[in-house]
Amino acid sequence: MAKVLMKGNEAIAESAVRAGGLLYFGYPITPQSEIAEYLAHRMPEVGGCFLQIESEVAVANVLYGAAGAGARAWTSSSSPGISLMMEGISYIAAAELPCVIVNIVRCGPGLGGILPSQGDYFQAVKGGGHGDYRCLVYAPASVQEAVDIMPLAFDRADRYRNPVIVIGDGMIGQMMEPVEFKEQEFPPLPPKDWATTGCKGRKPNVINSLYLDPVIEEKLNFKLAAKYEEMKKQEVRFEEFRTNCPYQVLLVAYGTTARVCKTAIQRLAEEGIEAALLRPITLFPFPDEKIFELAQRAEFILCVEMSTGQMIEDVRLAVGRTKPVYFYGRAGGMVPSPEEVVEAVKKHWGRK
Amino acid sequence: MAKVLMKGNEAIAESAVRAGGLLYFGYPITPQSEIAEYLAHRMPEVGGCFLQIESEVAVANVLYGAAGAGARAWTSSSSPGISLMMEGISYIAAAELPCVIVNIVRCGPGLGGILPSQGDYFQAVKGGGHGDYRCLVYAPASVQEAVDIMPLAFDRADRYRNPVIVIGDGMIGQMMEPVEFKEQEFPPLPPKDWATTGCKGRKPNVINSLYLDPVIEEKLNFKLAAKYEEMKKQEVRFEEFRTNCPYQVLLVAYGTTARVCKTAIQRLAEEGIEAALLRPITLFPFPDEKIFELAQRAEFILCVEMSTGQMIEDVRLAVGRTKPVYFYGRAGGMVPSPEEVVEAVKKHWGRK
Amino acid sequence: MRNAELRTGKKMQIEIVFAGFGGQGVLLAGKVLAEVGMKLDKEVVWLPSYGPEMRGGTANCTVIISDEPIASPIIAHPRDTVVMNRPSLEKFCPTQRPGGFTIVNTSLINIRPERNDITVVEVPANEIAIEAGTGRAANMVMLGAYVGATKIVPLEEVIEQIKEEFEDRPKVIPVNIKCLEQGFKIGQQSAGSR
Amino acid sequence: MRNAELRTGKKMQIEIVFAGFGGQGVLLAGKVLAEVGMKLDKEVVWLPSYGPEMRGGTANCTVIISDEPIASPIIAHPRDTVVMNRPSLEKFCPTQRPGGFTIVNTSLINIRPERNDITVVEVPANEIAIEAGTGRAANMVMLGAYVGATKIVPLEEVIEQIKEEFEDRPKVIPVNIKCLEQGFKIGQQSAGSR
Amino acid sequence: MKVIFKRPESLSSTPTHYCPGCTHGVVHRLIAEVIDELGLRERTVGIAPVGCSVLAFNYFNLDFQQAAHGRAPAVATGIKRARPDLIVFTYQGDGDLASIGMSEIVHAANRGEKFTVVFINNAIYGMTGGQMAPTTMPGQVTTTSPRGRDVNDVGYPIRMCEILASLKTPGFIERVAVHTPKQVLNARRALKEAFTLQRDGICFSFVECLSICPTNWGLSPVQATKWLEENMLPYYPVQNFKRPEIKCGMRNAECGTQNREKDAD
Amino acid sequence: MKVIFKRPESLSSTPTHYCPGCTHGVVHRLIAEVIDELGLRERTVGIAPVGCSVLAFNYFNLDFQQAAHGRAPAVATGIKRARPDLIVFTYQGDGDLASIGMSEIVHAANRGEKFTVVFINNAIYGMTGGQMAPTTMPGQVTTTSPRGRDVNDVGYPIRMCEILASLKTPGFIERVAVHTPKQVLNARRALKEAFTLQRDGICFSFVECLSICPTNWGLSPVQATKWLEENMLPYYPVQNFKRPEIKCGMRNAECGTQNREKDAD
Amino acid sequence: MAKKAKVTIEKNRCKGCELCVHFCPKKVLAMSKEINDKGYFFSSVVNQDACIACRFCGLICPDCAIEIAVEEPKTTEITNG
Amino acid sequence: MAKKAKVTIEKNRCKGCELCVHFCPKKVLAMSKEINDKGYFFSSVVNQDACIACRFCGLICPDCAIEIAVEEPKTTEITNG
Ligand SMILES: Cc1ncc(C[n+]2csc(CCOP(=O)(O)OP(=O)(O)O)c2C)c(N)n1
Ligand SMILES: Cc1ncc(C[n+]2csc(CCOP(=O)(O)OP(=O)(O)O)c2C)c(N)n1
Ligand code: SF4
Ligand code: SF4
Ligand code: SF4
Ligand code: SF4
Ligand code: SF4
Ligand code: SF4
Ligand SMILES: [Mg+2]
Ligand SMILES: [Mg+2]
Repeated sequence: MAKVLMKGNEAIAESAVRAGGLLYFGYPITPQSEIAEYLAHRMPEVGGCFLQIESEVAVANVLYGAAGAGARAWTSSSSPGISLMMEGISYIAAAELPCVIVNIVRCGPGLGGILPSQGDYFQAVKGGGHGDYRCLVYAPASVQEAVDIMPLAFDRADRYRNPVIVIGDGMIGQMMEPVEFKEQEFPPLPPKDWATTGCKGRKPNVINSLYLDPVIEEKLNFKLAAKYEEMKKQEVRFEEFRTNCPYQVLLVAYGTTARVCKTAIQRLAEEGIEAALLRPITLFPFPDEKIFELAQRAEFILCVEMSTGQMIEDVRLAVGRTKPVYFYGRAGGMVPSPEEVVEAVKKHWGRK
Repeated sequence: MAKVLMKGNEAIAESAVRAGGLLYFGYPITPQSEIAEYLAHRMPEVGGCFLQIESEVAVANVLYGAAGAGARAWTSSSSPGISLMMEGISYIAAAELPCVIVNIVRCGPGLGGILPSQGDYFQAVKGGGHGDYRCLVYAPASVQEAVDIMPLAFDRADRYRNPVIVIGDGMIGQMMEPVEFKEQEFPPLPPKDWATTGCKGRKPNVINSLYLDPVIEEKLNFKLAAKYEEMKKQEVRFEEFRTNCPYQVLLVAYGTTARVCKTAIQRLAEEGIEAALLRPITLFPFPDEKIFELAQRAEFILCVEMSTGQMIEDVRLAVGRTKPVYFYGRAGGMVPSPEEVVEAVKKHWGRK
Repeated sequence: MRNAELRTGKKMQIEIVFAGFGGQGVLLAGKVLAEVGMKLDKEVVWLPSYGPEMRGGTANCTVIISDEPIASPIIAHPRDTVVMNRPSLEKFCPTQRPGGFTIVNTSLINIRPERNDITVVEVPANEIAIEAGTGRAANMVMLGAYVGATKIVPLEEVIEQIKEEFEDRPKVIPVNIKCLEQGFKIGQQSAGSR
Repeated sequence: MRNAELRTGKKMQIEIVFAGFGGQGVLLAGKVLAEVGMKLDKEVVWLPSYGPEMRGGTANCTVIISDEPIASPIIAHPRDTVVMNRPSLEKFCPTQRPGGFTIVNTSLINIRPERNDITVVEVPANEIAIEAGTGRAANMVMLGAYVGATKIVPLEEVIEQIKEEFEDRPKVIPVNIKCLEQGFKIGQQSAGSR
Repeated sequence: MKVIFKRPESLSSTPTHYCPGCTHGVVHRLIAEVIDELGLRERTVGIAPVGCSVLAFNYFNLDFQQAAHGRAPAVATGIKRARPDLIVFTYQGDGDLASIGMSEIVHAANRGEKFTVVFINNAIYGMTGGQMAPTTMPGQVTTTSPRGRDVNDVGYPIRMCEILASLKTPGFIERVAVHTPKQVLNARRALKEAFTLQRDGICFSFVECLSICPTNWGLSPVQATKWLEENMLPYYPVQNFKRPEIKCGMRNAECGTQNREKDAD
Repeated sequence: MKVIFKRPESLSSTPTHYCPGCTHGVVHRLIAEVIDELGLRERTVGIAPVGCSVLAFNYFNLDFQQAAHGRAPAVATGIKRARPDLIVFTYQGDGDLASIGMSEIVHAANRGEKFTVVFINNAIYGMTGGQMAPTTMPGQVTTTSPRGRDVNDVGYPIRMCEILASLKTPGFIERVAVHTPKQVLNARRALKEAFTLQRDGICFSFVECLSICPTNWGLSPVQATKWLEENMLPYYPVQNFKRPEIKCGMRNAECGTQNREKDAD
Repeated sequence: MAKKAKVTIEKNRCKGCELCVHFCPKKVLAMSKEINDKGYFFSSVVNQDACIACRFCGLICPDCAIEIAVEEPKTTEITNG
Repeated sequence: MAKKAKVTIEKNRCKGCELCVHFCPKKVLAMSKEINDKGYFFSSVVNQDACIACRFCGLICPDCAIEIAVEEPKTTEITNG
């Protein structure tokens, strides 16, 4: 299939539809409203359901119901809207329901601004809701990668019976890039025999997260913990850039920020500074072992984010105190330029 | 003043009233409803305001308004209710408004159960809402400590113009212990000349978190980041137990779990295993330097939590890879017993 | 000597579960005991069952009295139980540590604990209370019986505490004290008669 | 040679900002250019201004055409600008890099850039479009002028793309192409005449 | 002998945790009877709220989902949109529906979502120990209105039927009571009408059940039924507020007015 | 010459970012005029919503708070409970108030919070680019109802005045329009009545203003005023829905009916 | 009305709320003096013959502790009622 | 009605929405052919004498671009109107 020039938000929506994500519930918010607008017109064509819901609080719970009834349900929003879903996402994780949540991040905290940011890393990765739960988190760096990740997100959501978050900054959602929709194959999924579809010929199914008996509740907590450990074993994804040649500096960045870092690495090479990049594609599970391994070959690590420093904690966790880990961040909708990253590297380069 | 036997929830409420926390807005939830019930009867006596609000989502925004008008406003809730406040708390932090939020944690995720838990550590410490912000987080281990912390929480909230979270598990809220209300002195606070009290004789004041110009929004983000760095310098609090004598094992635990660890340490001593305890009183800022320092004198560290492992990430961050950090956790409302902690220590003791 | 059985070793810690229907006043009985413990400069904790359990109409609380700071307020295996209805006996008796006391309200419980490693004190609390003037004071009969059997605190202190508790309803004080004393006697005897 | 000025050094990357009132079709003009770039196997990115800016009634988009993968799609200093109203000129012209092109819609802009380090092309886009048959095609006049001045892509390709864009409204194709070509001439001339 | 009254099949045999005399049990049974009678058990999904009835899934012999506090109508929307062939009902208390869940119920009703809402109005927060609800009566003492509900400070009790009846979107809106056998019969008739309208895909249906909470009202069950009669009935009129234009009686002889007579005998 | 019409003091001189013809500007001016006239500027706090009017704090010469989407009534409650002496008003769009903010507005109104709500109903989500609002008209095409609002799928437009008027708690509830000079005069009268009732501590007050959104309606401002007249007025009657028993006219000659005449000349 | 009716109360399901006793128009039921396994004073049939099978007791019982049977069957319509 | 009235339009505040022109009962106003600094075709006074000071233009102007003055002052009540 030929490449088409498509806006990130619309490409994500189309990819989801092709992956069978035929129930979409959402509430408008910049910079991702085009997802809903595209689906409002697309869903009827494919016999799917587009429904605008009154609030993000409600959206999370509509997802819970639809997922509990066995559907491939999903939503999209942006930072403040995602915050309103925290109770609902915690319920979804606790009831082990599959769904996909796209967060086209804008800057915060508060109303903040509508420009690109990576300030929701902690919320997505550590679980912004209450209790012990985790979401599987994908962070695409281009419109094409976003398109490729959507089917994967739905598959993993069903496989693990867990909410999956696809996190991209405002640029991923707003920009047009050439994309191609490729068919993807996945191993068959177990039947959703737990779904509430009417108890014809079987015992009633119950979707629930309340366990008053601590012994049973603890079992659930440990079961979930084991599931997240399994994800750490199976689902880690990342991209390496220039790690095959020798380097003194290891950059760690995700999403569009990683693109900036790639250009910066080329510039640095011109100036005789050898740098490499590790780009986490999954933010949870985090590629910590890989980062530790790559870090050992570098003199120092520079973590670049569109935030005042969030992923850097996971990078530090990975590296331990074995190598210095520095940070360069822009915030408020400012996007780090390759020049700035070059300068940041040189600054610490000077130090050593 | 003589000691009185008081329920944690009521003692917290009384202490807040004495600290001038005269505007309380809340929504009932076990295991902390006694706070609201106590205040419903107490506030009118002291000319304060108790108001039951329709939901936790609204509560967070009522706090925003009251704090923005210059009042000492506060609320209390438990895990799912706190999740519903995430957008509001992010706004409060962004608009730099002072308020106190008490979270008497129950087990999650989802509806979970009403028994004690420490599963909301990440949410409180990393900021469960969107964007770059932090709350100052206190974790009392007894009813008396909860009473002592409330005035401090209000003072720091005003001083830093930042939301302060007091986090305790269900036991802190429900149990009765002997308490004493001591007068506390604090240095004078700056006037709240930023509050929206009517623009008589001055330019209008605006409480806001929207900055469409990325340059200005970034300034805010960096200003907030600097504030949190200042907290790290000034506000770290912790308790050391038996760290003055030599030890091979360092336990790290907070809240009631730390009490269990103290008993365990005594048992271990009887069996000739020397252990010490570091109990963080502030979860953010986290006593990482102290923990690193104490860790160097131990053979290994054991982190004990009523969760499947959250604070342990901060402990690992503090210790780096310099010493092994092990974990023992109970969840779902199960409280670790001293015996279990002793066993957990011995298990790893065997290893070495 | 009983203390020898105690979990904390050298120093003494005793945990008691008071349980019954909501409305039988088990929480109050426990609170009175805890208050007395505090005034005797012991470390005390009072922890009620909380949440939906109340919906069954049952209530209970755990009281801990100790010479040393109290670690976990949640007790899996209390030493003693004071049970005022059958569900409570069935629920808590099996959890007790050997060597403990069980005060059974025979007015409402037609079964007995199937254990021989605990001291069982049988008290027709409701009958006694009704005789004394009000069935609502059955909880004081049970408390009295417990104190009589265990000597955990001096009777006088408990009487003082009851006066304090009912300050604002002075006319109910005498009957409550009467019930307490009646229970105390029974507790003393049956504990002695072992 | 202009490429020498380019930020990315060896390889070529050009960034253009199309700006004007909402409704003037600047987003479409930019999209057409990006589509053409894609079909010429260039790396392209099209990024619109988004959010409340629209409320002023103004709109703009950035188009990047490059030989190498495009790093940041947010451009602080574009090489070229195509401005269809005065606020746009005032906002974006000062941000341009030296050596770039500025296409000015003189029909609606009564001032000129105060810079001598950029090539300014003056186009009475609205007049031309109205003459050609519809004022709504002024955006194509501007696009044509830009292509004519910079030669960034072949005119034929743009014509093809316009046919594709208006597939479903075939009757508007001729006038749009006419406008494009008119603009192209002006662009060629004034760029040549330097 | 022929059994004329027994536990319906849609109810499980698990004893409830409800307090003695709590009418949650009565409404549970009525719903189960109606589902049995309409033969819908095998395609029905119930939604339990957060409230005393949070464990309803243990008491019904049906597929169930447990919803976050106040969000049952959102959950029901998700189920019904995913599987329009299913019969979906929410079971919600007054704190759940009228306080924290106000937005969800109003919007679901306004969209005309084709599920049934059973609303238990007992004028109190039962599960959490008797705090004031939006439905608490003026002057009523609760743990968070120790001096009685002050209408000048917190306003008058919210009447959900009246609010929902003000929406233009068609729906079935009725208030019933379950504190006497006669009222119970009428409640059963209304519930049957509501589920029938859903079965026939006609409209959103809402049945408010005035109920008692002896425990938190501090009354015996019998006293509680009197308190409801004297205090709640005058303020919360038991009546139908809205019926869809399409008289469902036409499409289905069992429901509508005819039915009322039938059940009344 | 004597100036009989000019910018009110409570309005700042900052030009707005609103589209040409957007009636947000008109309502801003009316509010400012009323505050000036009642001499309340120095003790008034306004609350900006999330919506096109999110930057209202730049356009008023008053203390302001910017509230989270839909939560302005909660924020206002906090301010008014902390400082009952202040005059507090929220300014909210229809997405903000009638969709995500439904719960907050209903409960604030039901508690009888003594602040004023100015509700801008333009039948669309303006700021985010023209998505369907709960108030969008049947058949109206928006970016999320590309085939026109289907009342069978998403129900009929929500009428907030009608909902709020169904509450028992006393309040002032009125709907006005601002698309013609005459309607603007009536709107001003209603706003003055609302603020006067607040000043006198009498009740909650709510004024819905039917407004135009030329940009997202895809019409010229003049066409838009016609569209409002023809499509919105029939469904959203311009009228007073509720006035407090305590006739404020009695306590204050400026407001109430007398006032209407005055302004009309 | 039914000639002969039989009302059965499942003793251990009863929570002793007394609603059935209160609403029985024929004083067929009364609270017993003993307690059941749950510890409640349960409702019991003390005057079976007076029963008119009006079903009031069953309708009001929150715990489905009551079953009612009659001699001659009625229409199915009423069976589930 | 006022003998003589003066209507002033702040050219660069005007966004050219044409509402004032549309609602002026006396055709006092018209849209100009030039654009202002904002780039809008602004409203201007073309028939001052016809003005009856009805204030319609000012009332409907969303951008406070219009000021109206008359010869003989009216009561303060109306001043702010
Ligand atoms: C988000 C959230 N807030 C609060 C609670 C605590 N809570 C549980 S039930 C309940 C109210 C129940 O009252 P109601 O809905 O009237 O049901 P009832 O118990 O009276 O039947 C509340 C506030 C919760 N579980 N979740
Ligand atoms: C929690 C949250 N959800 C969604 C948004 C995005 N958003 C901003 S304004 C708006 C709607 C504005 O429409 P309306 O309230 O009608 O105001 P108008 O722009 O029409 O004046 C939305 C959905 C947001 N900022 N926050
Ligand atoms: S508390 Fe009230 S509502 Fe809850 S079970 Fe008991 S009686 Fe029923
Ligand atoms: S989009 Fe609509 S509401 Fe927003 S400013 Fe423009 S015209 Fe006004
Ligand atoms: S109504 Fe039912 S529960 Fe109540 S007393 Fe009668 S049989 Fe027992
Ligand atoms: S059926 Fe009627 S008469 Fe017979 S016991 Fe029940 S209530 Fe009494
Ligand atoms: S005041 Fe009246 S007549 Fe004069 S210009 Fe304005 S609208 Fe026209
Ligand atoms: S109404 Fe105001 S903005 Fe509109 S054209 Fe007239 S003067 Fe200009
Ligand atoms: Mg209730
Ligand atoms: Mg709107």
